[in-house]
Amino acid sequence: MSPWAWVLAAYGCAALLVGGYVWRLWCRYRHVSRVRLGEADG
Amino acid sequence: MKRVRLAAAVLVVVGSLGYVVAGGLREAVVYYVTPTELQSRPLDPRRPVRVGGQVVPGSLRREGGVLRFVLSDGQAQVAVRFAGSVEGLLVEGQGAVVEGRLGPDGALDARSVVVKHSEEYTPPRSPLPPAERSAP
Amino acid sequence: MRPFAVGATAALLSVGLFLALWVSPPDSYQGEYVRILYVHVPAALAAYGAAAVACGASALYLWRRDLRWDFVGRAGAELAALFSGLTLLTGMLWGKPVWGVWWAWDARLVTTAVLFLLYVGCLLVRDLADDPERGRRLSAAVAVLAFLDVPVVHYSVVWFRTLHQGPSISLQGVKLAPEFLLPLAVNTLAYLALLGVLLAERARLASLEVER
Amino acid sequence: MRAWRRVVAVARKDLLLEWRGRDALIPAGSFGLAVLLVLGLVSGGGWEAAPPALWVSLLLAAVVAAGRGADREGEEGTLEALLLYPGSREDLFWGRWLAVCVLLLLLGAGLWGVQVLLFNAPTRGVGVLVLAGLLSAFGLAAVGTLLAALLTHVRAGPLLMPLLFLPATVPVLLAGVRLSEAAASGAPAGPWWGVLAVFDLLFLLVGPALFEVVVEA
Repeated sequence: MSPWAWVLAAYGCAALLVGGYVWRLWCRYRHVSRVRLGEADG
Repeated sequence: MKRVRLAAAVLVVVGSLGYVVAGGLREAVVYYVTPTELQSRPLDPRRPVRVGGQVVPGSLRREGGVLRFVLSDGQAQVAVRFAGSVEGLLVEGQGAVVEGRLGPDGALDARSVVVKHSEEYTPPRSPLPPAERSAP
Repeated sequence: MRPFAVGATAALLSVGLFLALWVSPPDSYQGEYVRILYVHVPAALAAYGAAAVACGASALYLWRRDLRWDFVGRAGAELAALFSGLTLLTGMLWGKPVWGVWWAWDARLVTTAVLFLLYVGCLLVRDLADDPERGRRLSAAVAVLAFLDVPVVHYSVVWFRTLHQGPSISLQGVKLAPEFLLPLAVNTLAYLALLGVLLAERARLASLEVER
Repeated sequence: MRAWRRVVAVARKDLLLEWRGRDALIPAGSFGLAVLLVLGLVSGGGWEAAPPALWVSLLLAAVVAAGRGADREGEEGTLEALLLYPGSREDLFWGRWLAVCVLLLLLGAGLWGVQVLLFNAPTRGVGVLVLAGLLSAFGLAAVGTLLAALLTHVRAGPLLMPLLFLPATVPVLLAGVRLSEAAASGAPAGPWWGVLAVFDLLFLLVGPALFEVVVEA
């Protein structure tokens, strides 16, 4: 494998892990704010 | 009372870390032995050893599928034979950690060769870095 | 404040990526592989930082019993697990081409793996406890305990004879050419900023979830 | 009541319960035995495989023994009852610690005997081994007591036990193996006594301090 493949694999790993964490945070944010809106409506 | 105990615990934690820093455990966790240690300590020939050192410049060559080089720690040297291909960036002047058994002639029959590089990073002066030249 | 912090972090991260992949020269020995340095080392430093935050906030929570400290402590523990996991992964992707092995049983690698496992345990204890209050208390205790491993991880390469090389930057001097130092500094800064933003957002999310 | 009498009373209670039911010693001992057998089988059973096999089986048996203590607390709530009595909680920690120490020493002695038989291991350096066993039992018991209390009210606590116990006690395992090897070959033990002592000290100080945080209702 070319050196660049290893380098990009490492950066891809970082993007995947951090991106996944941010995505999970985002989903939970949306969930929480939806529930709060729902409470306000009800 | 609880606070005092916690403070004492923190103190001992710091103290024991200090002991480790001062070198109390330095010899305890050793990934490899140096060639000097290899020659000075009585060795159990039934056990494999892991020896680390610098690959002596000019010693690295391949003869009929067998890779030969000499490891040095600046004082003692040990010759290494390895029948196989090295996957890391093995070059002369950098480090290597070799696992294997000592042969009757005093050379190490390696089972695995792992590259150990230094903590120095410098931009290339030659057009091709060793990564592209790689091991012979 | 929040959009500014997020924007600044994103900008820092993109500048860091640009410096790491385009500006930085290849190393005279490792060639292009040196670029993994700019994600591996900042990730490790971010893991130390997250562990320190988790330890401090957990200790304060145990002392003051203020829920806000628990939110920060939980965020720190999660991010310590995330970044130590990232350190392990990028280290393996670096070790295979350069050392020739994915893994070696040396002190630096093993203590880092222990760090990761301890924070995973810390998070599991919180989630699996019978009642939330107990979970907060127990995971805070584990977070304090786990931080003991951080200095051991960092100094393992100095104290012990390891396959992993020693620190390139220490009080004894900098063994890194300036061409590599700048991208490393920018990337480290970017990862620490990212850590800060993620800590704040995670703690805020936790407080929102409790309010609900 | 003076502190040490409370400690002894708690230890006596734990050991009495154990003696009546033997529900930690027998499962932990047979588990250790199974680990020893499996390790012997896969390693080929040479004498040089004996020290690691002995210590790994002891460590895993300690996980089971300490986890069983946590189960007992969960089922019978003995810890909650004890917490109602006056006096320092630290005495509780030391009492349970003492009981776990005794269990671990029994387990260690048993596993050592089996190991000598199964691995054809040399019995040289028993004095070194006894001292190493004692020191490591102190540290392992401190971690085990703390984690057992910590995981009492945690679902899947016995499953989390190894996840926290094994990483924390790696230094003790390593020191034990190296000391055993040194004892068997008659070589100097180097700095491993120091490792064992430092981590014992750490565990024995951090253990009771965190125990008080962990058990408070």
